[in-house]
Amino acid sequence: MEIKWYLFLSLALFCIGIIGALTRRNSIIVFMCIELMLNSVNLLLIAFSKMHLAGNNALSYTMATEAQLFVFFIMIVAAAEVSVGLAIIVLMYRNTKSVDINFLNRLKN
Amino acid sequence: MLGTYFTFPELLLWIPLITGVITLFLKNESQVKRFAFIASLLTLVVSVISLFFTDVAHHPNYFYYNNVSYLWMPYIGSSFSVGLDGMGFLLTFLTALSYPLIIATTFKREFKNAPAFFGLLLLSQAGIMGVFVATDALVFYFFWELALIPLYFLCSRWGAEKRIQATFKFFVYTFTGSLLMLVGILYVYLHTPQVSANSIHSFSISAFYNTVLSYGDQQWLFWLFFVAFAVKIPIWPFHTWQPFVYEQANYPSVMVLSAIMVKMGVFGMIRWLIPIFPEAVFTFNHLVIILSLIGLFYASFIAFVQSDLKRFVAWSSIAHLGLMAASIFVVNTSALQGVMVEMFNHGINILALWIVVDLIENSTGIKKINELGGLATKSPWLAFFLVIIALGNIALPLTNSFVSEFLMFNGIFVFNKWYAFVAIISIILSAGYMLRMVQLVFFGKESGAVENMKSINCSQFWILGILVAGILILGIYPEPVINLTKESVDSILKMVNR
Amino acid sequence: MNVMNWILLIPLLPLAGCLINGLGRNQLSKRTVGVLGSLTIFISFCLSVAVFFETIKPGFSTKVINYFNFIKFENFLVPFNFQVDQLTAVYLLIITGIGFLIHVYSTGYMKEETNEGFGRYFSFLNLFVFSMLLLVLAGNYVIMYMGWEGVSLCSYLLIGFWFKDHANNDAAKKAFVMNRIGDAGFLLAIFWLYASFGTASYQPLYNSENGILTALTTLNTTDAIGISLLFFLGAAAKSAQIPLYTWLPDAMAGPTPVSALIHAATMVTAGIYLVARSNILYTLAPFTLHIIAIIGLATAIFAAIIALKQNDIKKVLAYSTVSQLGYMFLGLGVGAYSAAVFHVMTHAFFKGLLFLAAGSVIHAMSGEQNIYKMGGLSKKLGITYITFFIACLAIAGVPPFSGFFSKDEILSAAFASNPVYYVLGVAGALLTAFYMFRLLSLTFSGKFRGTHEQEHHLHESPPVMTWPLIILAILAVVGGFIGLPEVFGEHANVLGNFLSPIFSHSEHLLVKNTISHNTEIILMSVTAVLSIIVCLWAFNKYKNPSTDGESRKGLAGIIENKFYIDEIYDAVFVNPYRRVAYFFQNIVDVKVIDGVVNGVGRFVNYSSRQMRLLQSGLVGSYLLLMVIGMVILFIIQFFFK
Amino acid sequence: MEITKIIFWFLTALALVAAIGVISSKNPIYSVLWLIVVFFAISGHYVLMNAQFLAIVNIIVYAGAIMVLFLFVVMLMNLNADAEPIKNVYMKMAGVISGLTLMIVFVAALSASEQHSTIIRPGTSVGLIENLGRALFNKYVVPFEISSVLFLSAMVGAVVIGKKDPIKRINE
Amino acid sequence: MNAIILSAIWGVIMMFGGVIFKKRDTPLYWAIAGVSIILIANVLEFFGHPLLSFDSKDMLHFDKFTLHFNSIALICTLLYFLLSGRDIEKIGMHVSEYFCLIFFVLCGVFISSSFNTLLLFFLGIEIMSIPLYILTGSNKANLKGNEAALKYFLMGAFSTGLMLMGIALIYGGNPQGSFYITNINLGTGDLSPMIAAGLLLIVFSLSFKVSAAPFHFWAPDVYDGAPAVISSFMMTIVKVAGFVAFIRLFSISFGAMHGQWQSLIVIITAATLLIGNITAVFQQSVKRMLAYSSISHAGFMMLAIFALNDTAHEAIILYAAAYSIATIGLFAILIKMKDYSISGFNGLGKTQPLLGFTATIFLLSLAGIPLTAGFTAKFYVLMAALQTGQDVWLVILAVICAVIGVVYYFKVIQAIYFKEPEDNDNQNISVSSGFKLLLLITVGLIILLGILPNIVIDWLYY
Repeated sequence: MEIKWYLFLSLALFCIGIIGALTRRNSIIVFMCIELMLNSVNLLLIAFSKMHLAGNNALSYTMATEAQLFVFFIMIVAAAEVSVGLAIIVLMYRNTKSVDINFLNRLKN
Repeated sequence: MLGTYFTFPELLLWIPLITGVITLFLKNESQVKRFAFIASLLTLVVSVISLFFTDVAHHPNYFYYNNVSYLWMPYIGSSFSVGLDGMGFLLTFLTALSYPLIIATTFKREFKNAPAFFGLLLLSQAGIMGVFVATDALVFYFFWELALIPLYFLCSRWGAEKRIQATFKFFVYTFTGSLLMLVGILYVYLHTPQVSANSIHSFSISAFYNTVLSYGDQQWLFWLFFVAFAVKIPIWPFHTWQPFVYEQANYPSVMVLSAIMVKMGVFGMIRWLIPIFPEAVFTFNHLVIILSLIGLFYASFIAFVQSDLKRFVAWSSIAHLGLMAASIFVVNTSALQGVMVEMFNHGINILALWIVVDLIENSTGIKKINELGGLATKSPWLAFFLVIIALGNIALPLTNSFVSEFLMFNGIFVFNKWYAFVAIISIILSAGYMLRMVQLVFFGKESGAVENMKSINCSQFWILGILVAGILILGIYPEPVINLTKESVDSILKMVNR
Repeated sequence: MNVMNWILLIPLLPLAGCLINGLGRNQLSKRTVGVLGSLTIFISFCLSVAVFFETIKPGFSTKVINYFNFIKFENFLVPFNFQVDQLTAVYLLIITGIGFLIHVYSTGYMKEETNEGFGRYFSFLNLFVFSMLLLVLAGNYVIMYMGWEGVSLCSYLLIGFWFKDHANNDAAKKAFVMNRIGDAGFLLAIFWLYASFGTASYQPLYNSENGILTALTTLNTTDAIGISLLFFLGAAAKSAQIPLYTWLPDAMAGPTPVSALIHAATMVTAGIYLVARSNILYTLAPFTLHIIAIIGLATAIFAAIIALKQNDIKKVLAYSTVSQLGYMFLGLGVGAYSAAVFHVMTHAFFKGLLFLAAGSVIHAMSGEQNIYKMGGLSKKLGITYITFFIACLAIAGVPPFSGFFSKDEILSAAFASNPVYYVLGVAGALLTAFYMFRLLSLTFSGKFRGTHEQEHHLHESPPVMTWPLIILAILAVVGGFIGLPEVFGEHANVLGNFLSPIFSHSEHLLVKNTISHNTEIILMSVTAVLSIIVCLWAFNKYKNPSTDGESRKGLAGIIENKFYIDEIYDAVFVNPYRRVAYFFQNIVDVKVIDGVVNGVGRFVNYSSRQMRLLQSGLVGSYLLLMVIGMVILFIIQFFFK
Repeated sequence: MEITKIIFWFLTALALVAAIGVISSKNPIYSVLWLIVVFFAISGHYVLMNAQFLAIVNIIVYAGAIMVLFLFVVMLMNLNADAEPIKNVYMKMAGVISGLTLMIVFVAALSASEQHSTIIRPGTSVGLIENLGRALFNKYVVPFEISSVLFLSAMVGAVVIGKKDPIKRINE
Repeated sequence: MNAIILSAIWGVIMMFGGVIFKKRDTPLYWAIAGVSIILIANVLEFFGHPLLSFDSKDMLHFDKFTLHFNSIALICTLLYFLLSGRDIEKIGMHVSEYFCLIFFVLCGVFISSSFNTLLLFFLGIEIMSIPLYILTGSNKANLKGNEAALKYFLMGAFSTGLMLMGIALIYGGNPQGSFYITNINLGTGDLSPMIAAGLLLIVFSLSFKVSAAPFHFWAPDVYDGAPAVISSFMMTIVKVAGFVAFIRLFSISFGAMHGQWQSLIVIITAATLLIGNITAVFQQSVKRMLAYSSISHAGFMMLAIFALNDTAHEAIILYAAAYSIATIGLFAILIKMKDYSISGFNGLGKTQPLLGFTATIFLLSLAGIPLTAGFTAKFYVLMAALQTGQDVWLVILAVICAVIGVVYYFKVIQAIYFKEPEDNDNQNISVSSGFKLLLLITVGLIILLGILPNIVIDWLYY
């Protein structure tokens, strides 16, 4: 496949994620949209990794490996973020019985 | 020898600075006043002594008593360098002379939190001294601000009802100007030629003078510097803070502001603006002169109908400074010489005027011109002094201002007849408003409000006496001041006409 | 012992008197003050006489004495120097002589004052003499300017001497400010001199080798016209010429001796001194001379007309002074410089006398100044009446009194220049004769019209006051003989010959239409006869007027109200000035400039309040704004490069 | 058409549809499920590109662990479609429009890229666990260790947040 | 390297401390000790004597700038612990854990200042952020804290997404195919669209981290909502670390193509300066005002990014020190106040002269008045920006914004000195003499830096 399709696919996913984050009020869904964005990045990185493999030599192997490991680290971070994020959302739910991002609106102006 | 270990500019700086800090920690009010007075006297003594070491032309070693430079920020080419030249001697002397008098006027007054008051007053003296002695742009800027901060606190803390608002306006005005100047200083700095091995550029004044700036750059840099000085002076239309602050602030601060602080602006223009941007000066001088003349008339007009005594003095000061500003920008010997002399003269005249106004307001509690009247019968000596001071202010011959205004008008005339024709009308207007004030406040029947007015006491007599003597002596024999500043004028003109 | 070495004492003595009297006014007794004040002037007078005798020695040349450099830097020099020549000597005599008499007179006149006021008065008076002496002794225009402003100051202080009454203060202020208009011109002229010739000292300016005579070879150059006009502006203000004369009548608010000294004899003639001093300059600018002549003549007639209907004894004299000053300027304008100086001198005698006598009258009338409230005073005030009468004859131009000769010299010069000047001048002189004798008649003849109390109080003044009158009266009678016209002999004009070195350069330049002796005699007799007729007519007409004065309708009313000039000035200058000032204060400063400044502040506050609303507290809108920002920045980066 | 292309387009369509499903489902549970579908589609892509290790990790970590956590939380809170209030429709429109604009801008900007027609080359051993593991514990040991800090802080954080606090404090 | 390892280790120690320490104030002493040890180790490393060494495969790179910044960050943290340590204890139950998280944040700070690959850059930023999400919400009962944490978390995660997309695009656009920042081939001529897009996205995400407009929206709310003592830390050390990461990444990787993206920074800088300063004017709460002021300071530091020359590095270091010290000091005082609104400060100069005085100096420093560190910092920033020789208007805008800054800082000063004290509890504030001494030392530091900025800058050339 040509790389551009992967590029466009992941951009599309990324932007869908953004749109979701912009349009939804349920904080869990917003958070999921952000996860979607991260995943689109992962996809793109893998695609680029494969693209850089074109040289098919030791250097391009290293190049490709780097991206795949980067994706691995992104997943690590995403996992850590999810645990913290969900903890925060649960905390808020405990206090307010709501997960609406606009429900708490004391800090403004 | 004194100069071997400490140079005069350093002494002039450190004495008020250190004593100012010490004053902050004193407790007893009368002790504080005495200490502050003695400290300011000490500065005055140093300043007077320094006046004997001005003749660098004949005694080259005097140069080393008056100039010193320490490495400060070597990588950016800034040194803590201070020095005195003719103009510096004159203005430091004015500063040193004013402070003891100002502090002396406060002896009978009560101040809340006196240590802070007098400490800040001395600190402001240090800042002002620093401005006058700095020979490094960064040092100059530092002291420029250091002079402002104590006065901000002084004027905001002690004064009339709206003082906070007024002082804040003043502060924002001047701070805007000085920050713009900072940009200008930096820009010029980045174009200075290399002076020392440590850094590519330098902040020293000589480097600034030697900077070659393109005409285009000069044109906008000029305004950055100009605004800073114009606000301080103040040149129309940057003046609106002044009457407000003068009206609201306490007297000692106002005296410092009007007698010395405004000279910082004039000084800055002469030392930092004109020699650095000569081409821009010759491009914009007509514009600036016209602004100054507008200010001169504008202020004269308003002073004529002013009802508040303090505002009145403010407007009269703006009028005088308008003339000074116009004279600076005609850039010729006569005008600049006139400005030099006028800086000193205006200093003592306005100081004396404020002292009189202070006395009046403190005895009667009134500062509305219309409500006063007949003070001359209550206090003939005060009237006597005031008349001489007023005459000094309207530049009557045999008073000091005559000499300086004569030179300034002459300079303007040489530059352009028509400006002189317009400017000279101000002497008519100044007579009009000054005499109106004298008449309404001192002459006529005694109004009931001035019941409590007493004849002035001994210390007030001496304070005013010294100033009035100065007014008269310099009116008859201005040579010392002219001789002191001649060299400065020459060197500036050389720089401008290079 | 050369008197020239002592010349500095002439002004310094009055200054010393001023300082002692002023500073010690609460300690010294009135007697001491009076003696001290008069004595200093007297010594100055003696020195002046000595100086005068020095100047009449043959071979005397102008003497310049340098004291110190007032201002000096680079090539700009204002020396503090004195110059003594014939003109100075004449003026010195007038100032110190009349000054002394008036000081003596004042000791009597001001007796009622408090100790403090008395001291202050003499201090000011001495200061005035000092300033006036400085003015005439000065060796350059800057020093002259010092004296010039000094006399303004003293005039200000003395007019407002009774400062409790704001009317006096207003008059004083008006005098000072109007004089300042002239001062401005004076200063500009000095600057112009410096700009064009590099100096303002008489010696380098007016010598024949390298002065302005060599610098300006053609007449009517811009420099000459400009400088001379500006100087004339100064002179016009000081000498109360149209349009700057209105301060002088108001100046009568001061004590009467002050009016005599300052506003009749000396200060107001400083303008004539200035023009005479700068005669070369004026000769080089005939254009200016024409203007001077016209203004002088106009003033002479205009003031005389106003004087016709004035009822205040001092006001009449004041307008008369203005009118006489106009004559002097007419003389200057037609190039008769020495005639003008001659008239200054005789005018000093008779006008000083008139004022002092008027003072004596007012003194006797306990402050009453309205002549319709007087009448018949000749019986009670014998000496005053006689001296007043002599002065009237002198001023009216009745031969052989001094005024006749001096006025005649001016008029004949005017005839030579332009017969129209002469006709108008004579008309003015007749007006003078009329109003003076109207005054005399109303005051001294007929019945007393005042209150009983005043009548009871009427008395002749004490000797300290009458003696100066007598001396001045003698001078008014004989003063004219030092300036007899050429008709009476080759060297009859002593004063003219004496002053001729001063005006010699001008004489060379001026194109003189000399008139024949016959014509001159005819002219003289015509004026003399006409004057006498008018005098008699006026004297009789006003012998028994109604107490409340004449009708105030029509032209007479306008004249009585001085043509409403003061009101016009108020409407044209003062009120608009005030209105503009209020406009500046209340509209421009508060609304416009401060409005802009505060507007910036308000704008920041307003934007702060508005921008705060962006911070809605909603995560969704934050994200949205971020994305919009991103889009914009992307577009800028990629599509607007 | 090759089989890989068909699979590619299928997975792409699946991913996009599922992604739209995520953001448009009223019920959070459906959203979670749609997201899992997206993850599977993406994993499919990984497999297509011979990144088998990551494909597996993606399934295990994301779809397996993370999404279960999500699901658990959603269930715990007992959220349903009505729980979410209607968002301002203008805000929604603005969100959609600006998101789409962003996408258009992205695509417009990146379509000029020279790499965009590069064929990606599957079929190597790069994506296998052996290769990645060697790199991870060799060259990438520092980031690997550092990520432990991340996990520790997340753990501590979750504990701090999650633990019941006996003292109630209201001020601040 | 030492700083990273030791701070991670110390974080773990503090983590276990939660179980071990019985007294509430023990963790503070341990934390102070820990910071001191890390500081010493870092200084030793600076002079070339590392305690531990570890082969990072060139993924981390330590130079003078990095180590110097680390020292400054550590000194600021030490000051922070000393001044506000007691207040950290008051946040809630888990004292030791809070310190633990702070140490982890520090670890992230050090990584952010020394990364050499985009991977560690990403990890560093994340390690800085994730504990902060927790700390923001650490006061669990406080709804404002909850709200702040949620906002911060959601937007932070969003910006992480942006950053990752940027990194991916740069990786894709880089023919070298490497994450090493020294190894990014920008080509010649115009940037390739992929790199440019990636660069932009990284700029956005970093702008988010340093709260530059238009990505600043989280900042006021989060700084306001978080416990004051945490805001103090976030506003200073963390934000400054963001800038260090910013300048490090951009000067090493993209410095060569500076002109291509400079105009972008100009826009962001101008917007940040304006929004930060203008919005702060109207604030009534000092805490929130300081939050906006931190945005404005971000604007000033953005000027250094705009300049991106040697002076800019000096400027960032100096600004980091000056801004952090003043803000930490001011927050230390603010936390003592009962009332965070400006009127809460009324008459502080009378009731608590020392607090009033020191607060005034801190405010003056923040306002950039000469003789305080704030001035020298601004001075260097402006100088750096002017050295580029272009966009002088931006510098002028900056100084005008500095004037606006004066408006709101001086409101507080006016309250302290010129307003009469109200019947608030300011009289009852009890501060230990040790605290006072520390405040004075802080003030001394500020004035020292204001007079002799060289003592900080010279180390860069040591």
